[in-house]
Parts: sequence; structure tokens; C-alpha cells
Amino acid sequence: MQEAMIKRAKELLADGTVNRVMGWKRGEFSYDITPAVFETAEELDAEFVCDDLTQANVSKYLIKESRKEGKILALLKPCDTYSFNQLVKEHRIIRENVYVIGIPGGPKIDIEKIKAKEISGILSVKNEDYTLKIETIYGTETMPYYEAISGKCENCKSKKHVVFDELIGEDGDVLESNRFEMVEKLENMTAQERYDFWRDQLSKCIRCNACRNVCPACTCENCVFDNPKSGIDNKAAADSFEENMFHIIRAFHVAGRCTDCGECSRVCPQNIPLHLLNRKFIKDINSLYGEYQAGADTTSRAPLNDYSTDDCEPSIVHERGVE
Amino acid sequence: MQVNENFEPVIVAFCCNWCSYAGADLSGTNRLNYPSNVKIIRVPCSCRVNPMFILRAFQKGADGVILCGCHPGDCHYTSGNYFTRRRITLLYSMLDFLGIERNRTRLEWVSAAEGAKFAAVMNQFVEDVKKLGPNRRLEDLRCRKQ
Amino acid sequence: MLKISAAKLNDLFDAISAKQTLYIPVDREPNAAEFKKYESGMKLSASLNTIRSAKDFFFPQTENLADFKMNGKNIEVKDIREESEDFVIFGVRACDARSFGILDKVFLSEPVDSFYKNRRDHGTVVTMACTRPSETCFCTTFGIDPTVPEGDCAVFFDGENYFFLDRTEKGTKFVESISDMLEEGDASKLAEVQENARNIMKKLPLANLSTDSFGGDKLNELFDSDKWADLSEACIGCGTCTFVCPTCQCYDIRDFNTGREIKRFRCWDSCMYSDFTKMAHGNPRTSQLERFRQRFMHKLVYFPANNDGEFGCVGCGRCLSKCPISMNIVKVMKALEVK
Amino acid sequence: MQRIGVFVCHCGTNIAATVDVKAVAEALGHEAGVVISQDYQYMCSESGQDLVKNAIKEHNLTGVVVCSCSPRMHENTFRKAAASAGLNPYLVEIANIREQCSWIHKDIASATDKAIVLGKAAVAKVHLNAPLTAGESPVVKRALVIGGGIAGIQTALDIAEAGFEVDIVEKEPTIGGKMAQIDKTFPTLDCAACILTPKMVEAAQNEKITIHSFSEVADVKGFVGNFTVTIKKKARFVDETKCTGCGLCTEKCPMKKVPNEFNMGLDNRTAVYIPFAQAVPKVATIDPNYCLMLKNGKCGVCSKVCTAGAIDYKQTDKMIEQKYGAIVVATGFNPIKPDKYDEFAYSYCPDVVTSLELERLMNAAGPNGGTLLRPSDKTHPHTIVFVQCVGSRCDDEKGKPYCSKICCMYTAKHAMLIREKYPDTEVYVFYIDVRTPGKNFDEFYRRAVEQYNVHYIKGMVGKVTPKADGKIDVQASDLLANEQLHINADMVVLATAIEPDKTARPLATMLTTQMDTNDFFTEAHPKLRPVESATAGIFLSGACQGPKDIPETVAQASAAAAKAIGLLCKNSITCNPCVAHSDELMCNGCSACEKVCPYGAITYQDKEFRMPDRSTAIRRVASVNPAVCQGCGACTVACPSGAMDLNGFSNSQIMAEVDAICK
Repeated sequence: MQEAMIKRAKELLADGTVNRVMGWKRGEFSYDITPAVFETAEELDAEFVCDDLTQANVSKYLIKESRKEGKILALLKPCDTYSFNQLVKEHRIIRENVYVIGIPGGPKIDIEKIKAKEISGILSVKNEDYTLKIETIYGTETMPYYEAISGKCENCKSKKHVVFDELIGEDGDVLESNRFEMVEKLENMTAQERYDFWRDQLSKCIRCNACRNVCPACTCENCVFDNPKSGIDNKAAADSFEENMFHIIRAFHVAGRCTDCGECSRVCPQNIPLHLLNRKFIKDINSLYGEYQAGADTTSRAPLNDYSTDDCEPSIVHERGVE
Repeated sequence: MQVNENFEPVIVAFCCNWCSYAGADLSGTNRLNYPSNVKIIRVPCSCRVNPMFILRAFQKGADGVILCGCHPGDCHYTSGNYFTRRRITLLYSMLDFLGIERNRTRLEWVSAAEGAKFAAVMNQFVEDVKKLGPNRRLEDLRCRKQ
Repeated sequence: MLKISAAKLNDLFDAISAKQTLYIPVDREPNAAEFKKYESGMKLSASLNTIRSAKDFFFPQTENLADFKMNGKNIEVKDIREESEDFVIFGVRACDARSFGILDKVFLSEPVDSFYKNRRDHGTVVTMACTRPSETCFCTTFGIDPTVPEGDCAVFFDGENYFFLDRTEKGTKFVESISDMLEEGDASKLAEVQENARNIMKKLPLANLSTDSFGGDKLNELFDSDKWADLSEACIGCGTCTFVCPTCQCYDIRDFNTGREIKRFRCWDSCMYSDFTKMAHGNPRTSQLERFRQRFMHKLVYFPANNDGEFGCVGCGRCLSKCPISMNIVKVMKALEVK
Repeated sequence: MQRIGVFVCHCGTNIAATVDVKAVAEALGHEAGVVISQDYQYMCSESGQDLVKNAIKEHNLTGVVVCSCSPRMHENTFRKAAASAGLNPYLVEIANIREQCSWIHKDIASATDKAIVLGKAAVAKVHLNAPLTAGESPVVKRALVIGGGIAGIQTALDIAEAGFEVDIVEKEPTIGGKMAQIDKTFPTLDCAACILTPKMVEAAQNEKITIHSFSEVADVKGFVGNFTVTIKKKARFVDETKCTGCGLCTEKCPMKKVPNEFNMGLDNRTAVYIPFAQAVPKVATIDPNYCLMLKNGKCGVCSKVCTAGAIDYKQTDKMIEQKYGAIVVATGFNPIKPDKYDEFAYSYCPDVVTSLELERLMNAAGPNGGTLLRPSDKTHPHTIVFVQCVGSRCDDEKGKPYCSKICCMYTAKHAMLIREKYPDTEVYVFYIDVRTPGKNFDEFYRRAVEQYNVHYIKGMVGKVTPKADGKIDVQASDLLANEQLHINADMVVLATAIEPDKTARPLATMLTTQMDTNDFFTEAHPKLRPVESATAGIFLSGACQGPKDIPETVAQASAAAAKAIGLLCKNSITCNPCVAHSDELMCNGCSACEKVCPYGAITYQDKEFRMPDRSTAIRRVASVNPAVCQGCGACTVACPSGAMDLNGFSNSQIMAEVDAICK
């Protein structure tokens, strides 16, 4: 697959369709893959990588890239196409300046899941018939592929590319997923248990802003948390309140816009399950205002910019679940 | 739950200018009683209330926040309160998800004619918040009154 | 050498924590260790390192500096400093131990940062030698021997026993304070364990990373390098690298209005942030390229220039595993290296 | 540094009895920035206002806080006072310590504490108030009326009468609308054409009125006082300026089998046609769906017979653009088609007709020349059954939830006319209720029952079944007698629900006005602003706003005209300065604000900016039209970056109030 991508990218560079390629670059190890822009065939041959460990959603980079001279080729996994579409919808990406090739999605492997099995000194990871063969400084280790699946791929919502100019590999379908399982589990806890759960999680936050800065929905020119004029700016949580505040407001600002790409939880250095906050909003929106998938199209009205005269009252919160 | 008789909660009420603020005025005109814990902030429309304001109130020491607007369909700006309803439903649901007590927040539709309702709503809300006691789950310790 | 058997380690922790606050690394979840205040029964993490570095103990992420109160037209300033209590950090790795030396150079040189010094004076650093380094480790690049860590007292594990080597006056006091629990032991197996670890270090993928191309005298060529554009291209401008880094020491000072008083506090800042060192006139570094360059120039050029050639990196590898886009100091060094 | 004056009103004893006003003034005097804090018996009185004015001058105040009654009461009073003393009126804030404090609390201590807190919140807010100036926007002195029925005609005539240019856009070839199709009107039974056609002529002859018939609104841009509307004049293949309306072409046209819309398809017309004798403009129109020349290129008879040379087969749709200060919507209604109601056999039994079809059947200009005959066999019907509420007051999806309002009365009219003209005919009316609130309405209905012996039966018609002998079996229930009935009828007339015209919804989108779920236009306020839409400068006339009979329609049409005239009289409009504004440096251009704006006040433009990294970039940014924005603030919350803020109720002002209350 990687070879097919490189081949096609080189063709599109050569025939002048595009002048750049947005992809990924290999690093020092097998897993430290960095999003990168390639300009020549040589660079692609030397450094381009797209394998089981390539997780990053590159759609956010296209905001800037689509405003540069010439057209750029973007290789997008199914989940990335939702982010891309949402950004087109919000006039952030200039669609005409991007040539989109839909590429197959995951499930991707997350190195952290391997390291969590107390496997260290990892030199290489190979997928051999759904068993991972891991070469380490301390010898060879194996583990089942599925145990190393990235959190963002665990409840894949769709294998369908919602936008593309051409495909490499086949297009898939929107999947039935049980992605709200954990949200439901929390909803069924008591308020005290939920409070304890989130305090435990959010108190780990170091406010590195990785979740925000990687998020394809967080594309504000200037985030309210960075803007002294907003009145709520802060750099570090000086009190537990500010940990809550940051994550509540961030989730609220992306509610109805979050495509559930899972990047926030993937990049969190403290492993906070931030995607649960977004999924809570998605679940509520789906159940209260009708199924809505952000990024599925570029024309629908976002649920928070819309209403129905017979919407439920907020008191519904009191009627559901457990306090 | 035990009610602490000495606990006087701080209650912030956001009221839309056209209906609820007028409703609050009417309950005054009719000399209807509700606790002085309730302090009203006038906003043009309930849809002006940003979730940030609600969180800010809790941060700075509020024990309960109530938002009042025109009845759905009666918005002076025709649709503002419909947006409010969605936003606030989701916000309150999220606060609930984080384990914040449900009764600390409320949304009520009070028309300019419903002075009695305004007073009744405020009486009930203050009583509910008193039952909960001081806001501890969504407070900023730095702002706690010693 | 004085030792304690692995089985009795928790007894030792109980004894230390009875006298002063003790922090040890524990597993919050697999592959995610953090320093926690010891409570009886807590298990020492087997992880190589913690996610957050140990710098938090001396340079916490947020710290109140002073309170202001308005009284009519007067402003009352309250000094809220309190003497720190004595505490012990157990299980600090060699890289983090070296980072304290780097932080000392910043905070303990004139004018001395009294908040930092207060904590530093009261903290005893008990380090733990590494036996099982990871592929992301490159401390040897900066002349650190992870098998013989610095710190007030170093602890070595040979698989059965923990051996204690006091290295400073504070360390000696610490060992004395627990001497009744320790016994003299045979350290012969230890040398073998250390040798084994050193051999692994030599075989690590980053073992050959060199600092030859860096240092205070390389300012202009490195600053002007055309590689920065490529290197910084994917940087998302978050502060992960900075906040997990044991040597990053930049902070911002802010005021918080509680309604009754102003609390002046400082908090970590990151040179990756767009408002870093923003002043009245604006921001000296306006692009992510400049901000990105600042971080690495600081560690590899500016810091050694001002500190007798000492680099501002200890090779702990945290940024290698935590950067959301996997860009890090090793990639920067390799790209800028003069071969 | 701010210099704020605080003025605490006693309001006689209204405030002073429960609030220690001196203590409030004293406490607020210590607040940051407050340079003077006074109390007074009646702050709103002449001398009270002078106190404020003098303090503004004497202390060079930058802000004023009045602790008094509700701002809904005297905010304007104090703003004016401030303005007269040279302080921007928007630098005044009111702390409501009467309605929301002294009148509701009995305990002096707690009421005083609360008054102080409310005062502090107002002081905190006024610190952040900015002087605001109401903008002005010019008014184009021309109105557009969309729809040329009786509502549109009346509105246009009234506006023209006041001396303003007004254009009517009518999608049909003639104005007149539904009223032109009606035979007689209730409750006076005068002839509809006799009262309508003079008005149509008056409109045509009025110099101030321009009629764009056979035209549609294609695009609307702009805002109150300054709309730019594109009107599509559909090709009618006849040069309006040349056609004399002689009708020769319609006589000679060989294509004579076109269903005649004006007569509800009950008879036929030619391919080139004039809808009815009194049509305005009296100009022929060629129907391209049937014209042999336009379809096959063979015929050309009309062109040959036209002495004026008005026929133009090459005519195309034409777009014209015009500026207007006000727009009146008068798009009217249509009866629904009852073909979804299988039980009424409408779709397959020709003798089951709708009420509007009955109007044509009875009309002298109708298909039968005014004699009521069954459509199927042209015989005289002896038993006629009227069914009320067909599709009105319906719970299911086939019909409408609302009452169509006019059916009860026109059915009484039909029943009475039939009994009058054909006394041998039995007339049955099945109804849920008979609703006759209106001047002389109930008397009219009672006349039908009592004098004309119309059989009113409270009950529902269950099934209408055409029989082999040409009769119709009407199976119904009589709820009062509690029995099932079978009526052997000759004709059945369905009082079908009325619904807004189909063109209304796309039009509402263009106008950024709102509609209810039934596609009726929503008025700005259901009680107090019934002829205005929520969008400034757009007014509502007639049944497009809800079901109405003719007198109501005409009344509303004149009311809408009055509102439009009120607007057109002004040379410019003063805008409310408490409007939203966007910080362009912060704006993402994501369109969230535009989506929630009920007024269409937000537009986007691509602008070049110098970015923080000294590069230049073209960015899409929002801008708010202050003449259109009403200041609700919906956009400020929809905006994630906080670029959108509201004058007078800014984020920082509201948060300052929150802080002051909570501390």
C-alpha cells in the first residue's frame, strides 16, 4: 500500500496536478512518525511512510497548506476525511487547493499499548499474521495485534471516505460501533463516582495543550484560553477548577463539530480519556436532536447552530441516569 | 440530606431583558417574596449567556446558577431561547457527567407576566441549593470565603 | 555497602515516611508512573522513568508568590512564603538527578530564587541506578552514567538487595537516619549488573549521538541553519515537550483576582507557546519556526554558552515518547549535526 | 482612571423603607473608581436628575450608576440626563434595588446587603462600559410588495397613497389572487369581482405603482432601508407594451384543450390566454407547455392575427434589479388538494369538489355560466353535502394542525346561496364545531340554519362512495343524535384546509425571515407586532402570516402599509448601538455566527491581514451590519474564539457583574 501511495504521489507531482504531498515521515525508531510535506520524488522515496503505526490525522495541517501556492496532495484515512470535510465546511480548508486521495484506515497500532505490556527497548515492530513480532534490545517479544490497537481505532465509526478525488484501496462503510459504551458506563455511575472518576483523570492534566493543538476542530486564530481579553485565559491550572473549566469549555466549543477522530486522547501525555467528554456531547446530540455526524457532509446545519421548536428541556438531565 | 440552617448560598440568576427580567420586576411590583440570596444579571436574551459565565460564577463563589428566558416561541428575538435550550441542555448534561450536582443549575422559562412564577421558581431553587450545601465540586479554592 | 533486601523495602519506606514526607514513583497505570506521596503499602514502580520529571518537587507547575489586598487606596502585599518541610524523593533516575544541577544553575545563581532554594534545601534526592535502559535513552551523550547516578544518595539494585551509597552530606544524614534498618551486604553481584547495563547502553540506537556539533561557540551557523523550517514544519505548538522535560525552567508570572485579593503566582511556560515572552511591544518570536528553534538553541547553544559548556538536556527521552508528532531533540541534533 | 458617580434613590419610602440607602451610598463610595456617592429622595425627579447632571459636570464623571427602580422604568430618563450633561448615555448603568430588592425583601439588613451587591455589580460593569453612538443608515424611498392578491393590492395602494413608489411582484399573469376567483363574499353576499376589480384597476392606473406580473423574486440582498432585489420577469412571449388585450389571439388559437387554472381546471382555455375578463394587466400570455409554435415551431396563428404585433416567440426571462427601503410579503394561500383523503373519493369522483371549485361552478363567469350543475353529467344536483375541516385541525400528516378559519363562514354562504337559488335542493353540512367569531358572522350562520333550513349536523363524514346510478353515498355520524347516517347525495363539497403558497419558504430564506412549522411567516411579536417580521424592514400582509378572511386581510394589509410608510417616511434609520461586532483578528470565518443570526445581519468577506509573523494573509472574516443586528447576542456564544462580542453586554462586562456578585 505504501508503495502504491508513493507511486501515485510521484505521478501527481510529475504531471503537475500537485506541487506538494502531505504525508508522514519516518523517524529514528519504527514508531516515531512525523507528519511532513514532501516536494520531490526523491524525498518521497527516502522518507515517506504509511504503515500500521502511522496514526496522525494530518487534516489540520491543510488549513495552512491549502492557502499556499499550488495544489497539495493529501492522503487521508477514512476518519481523517471527516475532519477534512468539517474544516472545508467551516471555510478553514480551501478545498480547490487540495487533491485528496482516500487511503485505507486502521486499525493502527499504538506503541504505548506495547510498552504497557512491559516491553521496552523496542527496535522494530512487525505484523506477522496478526501477531506482532517486536524486536527489542532485550530480545524478541510477541503479542497479539489486537491488543496493541490504538485507542482511536478501537471503536472505529466508519471505513467510508466522505470526501476524495480518488482512492487507493477500497472504500468501506459507516460502521456500527459501540463507541458510547464507556460514556454509558459513566452515566450509570452515581454522581459521586463520576465526580471521583473525572477528578482522578483531570487532575493528571498538565495543560500542555496537546489535545487542543492537535484537535482538527480547535482551529481558532486565538484560543480563548490564550487570549487575555477573554477573561478566562490561563496557562496552567492553578486550581482544580481550572482543570475542569478548560476541558468543559474545550469540549463545548467543539460540540457538534468534533468528528470523534480520537487524536486528543492519543496525544495526551497523561493518558486522560479526553475523547469521552466529546463522545458524551455526541451521544447527547444524537439522542436528543437526532443522529448527527460532524464532517459527514459540508452543508448540514451543526446541531448547536440549529434548533427545533419541540426540543427537550434541560430538565431532561434530571430525568436520565443516576445522580 | 441535612439542611444547614446557617448556609446562605450565593445564587446568580441570568434573566433576559424582555421576559424574565420583566417577570422579576413584576414579582417585585406584586410584593412577592423570595430570598435575597438571588442576584439578577440582566442580559438581552437568554442566548447571550455563555457557558463561560456560568462556570465563572461557580469559580468565583456561586452555589447555584439559574438562567431564565422567555418561553420557547415567545423570544423577543424569535429564536434566541431555542439556541439557549440546546446549549444549556448540553452544558448541564456535561456538568452532570462530571458529577456536579444537578440541582446547582437550572433553566426556567418565565414570561413578563409570570411574577408569581418567578418568585416561586426562586424560592424553590434557593431551597434546593440550600439542601445541597456549599458548592465544593466546582469551586476554585482560591476564591473560597474563609 | 549498606543494603536492604527487596522484601523489606516497604518497611524502609514506612520508616522514612514516619519521619518526613516521602515520594516514590508508583504505577498509575501500566507504563505510566508518577511520583506520589508514600502511603503504607504503595509499590515502587518498576518502570524506567516517570511521565512527569522529578523537577516538580523543586519547581512546581504553579506556585503562589504573593497576595495583594486593596484597602481603600492602599495596597497591602502579603508575603505568603512558608518554610518547606523536609522531604525525600526516592527513585530518581540519573537523568533527572542531573537535571537538578542544571536547574540549580538557573535558580540558585544570583539573584537566588528563594522559592526554589527553600524546596531544594529541604529535599533529599535518593537516586536509583538504571539496569534496563530503553531505546529512547541517550543520557550517555551528555556524560551521564546511569549505573552510577548522582543525587544525595544513590541506590543500586542487584535483583535481590538495594544498596545505599551516600554522596553528599544530606545523603549521609539520610543513610544514618535509616541505618538501623540497613545491614552491611556483599556488593559483588552489583558490579556485574552495572557492567551489564553499561553494555546495553553502548548498544542502544542512540548511543552514538554526539554533541560535537553543538555548544556555545556554534551560535551563528546553527541559528542560521536552513534545516529549521523542515524540522519545525509539523510542530503543533503544544507544550508537551516542555512540560515533561526535566530541564525546561521557563515560567510566566500571572495575577488571579479571587474577588477579595489578588494572588500572584507563577506557572510553567513553554517557548512553544505563541505568547511566550510577549511584551508590551509584542512578541519577539512571531512564527512557530522561531519558537521551535528557541527551544533547541537554548538547550544546545545558549545554555552551554552561559554555563561552562553544560548542555540543557539530560537525555531522558521523555520528549521522544510524548511529542504528539514525534519531533524531538534527537531528530534536531541529527539533522543539524556536522558529519 | 475611571471617575464614577453613584446615585442612590430612596423612591420616597419605596426603597428607603427596606434598604438603608445611606449605608448603600456609603458602601459604594468605597468602591474602586467611585468619586462621588449620594442618595436622594426621588432621583428621577427634575431635581434628582439635576443632581446627576451637576455631578457629571462638577466631578467630570466617566460613568454613572443609579441605584433605583428597574432599568425598564427609568434607564432612558437617566441616559437622557447624562447626555444633556455631556456624558455619553451608554455610560449609565442602573442597579435595580426596588423591584428586585426593596419590594421583595422584608429584612432591612439582608435587603441592604443585597442592594450593595447589586450596586457593586453595576459599578463593576460601568467600569467597562464604552461610549456608544447610534449609527444611521439611509432609507430608499420605494417599497416592494410580493404578491398581488387583495392583500398586496391594498398594501400597494396605501403606500402609493402616502406618496411612495411601490412595486408589486405577482407570479401569475394577472393580479387579483384568490379573491378574483370567489363568487360572493360573506357575510354581506356582495359580489367579489365587483369590489375587487375596481381596486385592481386603481392599482394599475396609479402612477406610483408598478406591477410586475408573471414575475418572481429571484434574490434579496441588503437590509432595512436598503434592500436590493432581483426580480425575474418570466417570458410571456407577448410584448406587454404592445398588447392591447383585444383577445383576438385567444379566439383564434387552435390549441383549445388547456386546463383552465382560473376555473380550477373545470373547463379549458387556449394556449395563448388572458386568465379572465378583468385581468390586470390585460395582456395575453402564451403557455409554452401547450403552444404549438413554441413546442413544434409550427402554427404562428396568434402572431398573424395580432394587429399590434405584440407576439414575440423569442422572448426570454428577464432579470431586473431594484432597490427598496421596505418589503411587504403578501404571498397568500392555497387550498390543499384533498387527493390524499381516499375516504372522500375526490380524486376519482368528479362530483366531489372543493369549495373553491364550487365558487367557480356557481360564478357567472365560471364554466357553467353561473348555473350550478354537476360536473359529471351537467345535471342539477338535488342533495348537496358539505364536509367541514377537510385537512384542518388534523393530527395526522395528511392535514394541518390549525383551523383554516374561513371555511365555516364560506360554507354557510354556499349553503345559503344554493338554498336561495335552488330551493328544491337539500343541503347538509357536517361540522366539528361552527366557528363564527366576527361581526355579523354568527347572525349569518344562524340565518342559514333558521331561515334557509340548511341541515347542520355535528359529526364526521366517514366515507363518500360514488354509486353506479350516479348518486353518491355519504356515510356519516350524527354525534348529537348518536346515530349513523347515509345520505344519498348528488354532490359533495369539501371545505379543504388552506396553506401558505409554496413560494413562501424559498422567499423566507431569501428574506432571512422566519416561518413556523406550517410555513406561515412568523410575526415579530404575536400580540404587539403582528404585521412586522422579526427582520427589520420586512412586513407581513394577509394570509401569508396565518389564515384570514377578506376584511382581516385588508385590515392587516393596511396595517403593514402603515408600518412600511412609517419606515419610508424617514430619511435615515437610527440603529440600536448595542449590537454585536466581530474582532477581525480573532475571527475564524467559520460561519457559526451567521447560522444563528435570526436577522441575517452577518456577512463574510475575504480581507488581507498582516499576521503576527509579519506575513500577509487573506482571511475570511465576519462583519456585522449594525443597521440589521438587533443585539440578541446569539452569535457571541456560537463563536468559539470569542471574536464576536456585544456592545453594552460584553463578555467582560457580564463577567465583571458575575465576579462582583459572587465575591
